[in-house]
Amino acid sequence: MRYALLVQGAPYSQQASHSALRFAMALPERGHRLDSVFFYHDGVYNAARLAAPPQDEPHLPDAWRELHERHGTELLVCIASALRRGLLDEREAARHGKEGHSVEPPFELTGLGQLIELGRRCDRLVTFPP
Amino acid sequence: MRYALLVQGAPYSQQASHSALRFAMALPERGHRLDSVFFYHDGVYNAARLAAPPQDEPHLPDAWRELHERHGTELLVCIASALRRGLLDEREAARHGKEGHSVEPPFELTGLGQLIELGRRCDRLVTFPP
Amino acid sequence: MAQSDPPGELLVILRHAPHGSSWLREGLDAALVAAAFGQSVTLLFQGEGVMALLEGQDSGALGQKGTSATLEMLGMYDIESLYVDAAALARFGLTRDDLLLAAEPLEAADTPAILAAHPQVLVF
Amino acid sequence: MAQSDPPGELLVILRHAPHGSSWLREGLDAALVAAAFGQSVTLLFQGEGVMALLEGQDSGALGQKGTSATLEMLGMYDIESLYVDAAALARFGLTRDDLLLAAEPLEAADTPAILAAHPQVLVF
Amino acid sequence: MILHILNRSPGGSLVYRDALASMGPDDRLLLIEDGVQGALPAQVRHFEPVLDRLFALREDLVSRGLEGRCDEAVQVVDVDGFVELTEEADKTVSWF
Amino acid sequence: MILHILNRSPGGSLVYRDALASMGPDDRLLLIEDGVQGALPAQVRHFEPVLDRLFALREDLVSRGLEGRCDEAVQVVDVDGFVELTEEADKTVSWF
Repeated sequence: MRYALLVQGAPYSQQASHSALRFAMALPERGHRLDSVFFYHDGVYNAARLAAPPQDEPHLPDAWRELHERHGTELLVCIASALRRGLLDEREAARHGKEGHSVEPPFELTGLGQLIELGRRCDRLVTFPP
Repeated sequence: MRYALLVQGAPYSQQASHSALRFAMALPERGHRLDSVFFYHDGVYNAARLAAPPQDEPHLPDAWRELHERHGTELLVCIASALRRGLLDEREAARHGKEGHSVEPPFELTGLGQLIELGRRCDRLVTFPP
Repeated sequence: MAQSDPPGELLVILRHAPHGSSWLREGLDAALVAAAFGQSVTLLFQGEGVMALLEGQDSGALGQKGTSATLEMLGMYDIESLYVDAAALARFGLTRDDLLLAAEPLEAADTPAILAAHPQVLVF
Repeated sequence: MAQSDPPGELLVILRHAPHGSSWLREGLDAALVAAAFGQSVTLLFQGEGVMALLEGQDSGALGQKGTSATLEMLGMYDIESLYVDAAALARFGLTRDDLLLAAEPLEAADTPAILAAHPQVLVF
Repeated sequence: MILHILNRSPGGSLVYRDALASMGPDDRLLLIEDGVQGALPAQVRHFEPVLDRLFALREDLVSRGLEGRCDEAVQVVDVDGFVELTEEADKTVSWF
Repeated sequence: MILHILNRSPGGSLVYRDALASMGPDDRLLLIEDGVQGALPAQVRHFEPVLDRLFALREDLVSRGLEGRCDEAVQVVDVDGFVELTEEADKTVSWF
């Protein structure tokens, strides 16, 4: 089946991101495809490219990136949630006259409409709230 | 009296930052001095220099900056909480081999010891949790 | 009235009060976007979420926008299927007269059917 | 035993369970740093925080470190004044035998005095 | 005397129980943010033991449309009153 | 059939009440994260109406030292079992 996940918890604050990642890793083994992960509310902080967790803790943004590389899973970040929280890719940084950026591919800033679209397109949408 | 605040909620997600700012603004009018604000847990996200909230919403990082400029209030960000969440100043970015930074003065990355020190030095420490 | 409508495609359950967090606004945003994309959307104000419907709300002390203006726009988005958790209203001592919108009180016994009827359910 | 010690300078109340959030770790970090700065620190495990004391914890499924290793280091930091909310223990059906550390059960009636006795109280 | 600050509604969170259990006979309780829901007449019974020392922050009541619906036992304070409560207390404890 | 997912402890949050009230007669409830505290024998009574359809995630029990303390009414599943529950359900609803 085609799955999508909605992640709404900040990494390193709540377990939501960890739970979502574990669930994501288990999907291929049961023959499913994880189409996309949509990050909303504080979940958008998972896309922070500068995250520097201690070496003996999981690196969550890297773990998401790996998921993308291994399975082609889209990493979609709600743009409205992200901008106010200081998560800007190069394009948005330029558009807002800010020097530097805090989000980079494979994370993509996108509209909330993508979440609605995922709900329609995928067989299952599982939410991981904080 | 000398006050310090401990802010632990993410801006734009919980009211904590707003409540703390309102309280901070009321202190001088009653003859108090706000020595420092210590940002811990998700409160560290208040220091995100790239925050770009909609024009008709309060700009929280700017509001903290203004508080600093007007009253000399220190804006102390727990470094351990900040690094894992992707909030790095230029020095930490260099130290971790990252290009770009996400925190800038007057926000200062500092150790948790500063919080303990504030509790000792100030007459009142008021916490604003998420 | 909501009860005679065919069930919508998306049920958004709003469980958070205005101002204390961004959940309510973010849940409403999801509902509005879904409606703009042509989905038929049902809202259920549950638990503390019933506070969203209270008459006489205002902006926050720092000028934070609330959500009541958004609620008044629901009709423009054709979101007309509105339920409010009857038990929560009672718990807060509120009646329909206290509400800024006409939402249909939903008894606990009727809640499972509403969830079952919608292909998609999001909780905020 | 804790009851005969003079009250400490800082009381840290730990109200969150391990793994579900970072609150417990962050509260313990604050306690350890205070102790390292020479303050005498008291810990109170309250509500869901009593889960922190449960014997037999492990790392998370992704290798997330828990907090039980930190708890075992408390003695090295001279943090020896440990209380556990007796009502919460009972609510979870736990007894002192389930705990990895000797913490003194604190009855609700005795809690206000502990808060009053410490010049500084932090809740996590 | 301690000023306890509560930002959660008794309609959703049980933290108010531990806050109350931790209060001494002279301590005060201030409801802020979502906590002001507890000032409604139908909710205020949760705070029965401290009704004579129960405060709520006006700004948070106003933004939620609750100012006129407050139980009369609750003492409503503006942000200056909040500061004043912290002056009068030896320390503050924030529950969440 | 809906799979309901709960990540809050009945010892701290009241959300479990609304989750239960929203469950149909065939719906299932999976406890994860802090929610697995509800699997303790002393807590499981909160889930009385759905005891025959109550699940808990093994990994979250293990990391908390709760695996051996679970009430026997609770069906313990690993993460593959979690995925399987989502397959068998028409949809999932996450409560927090």
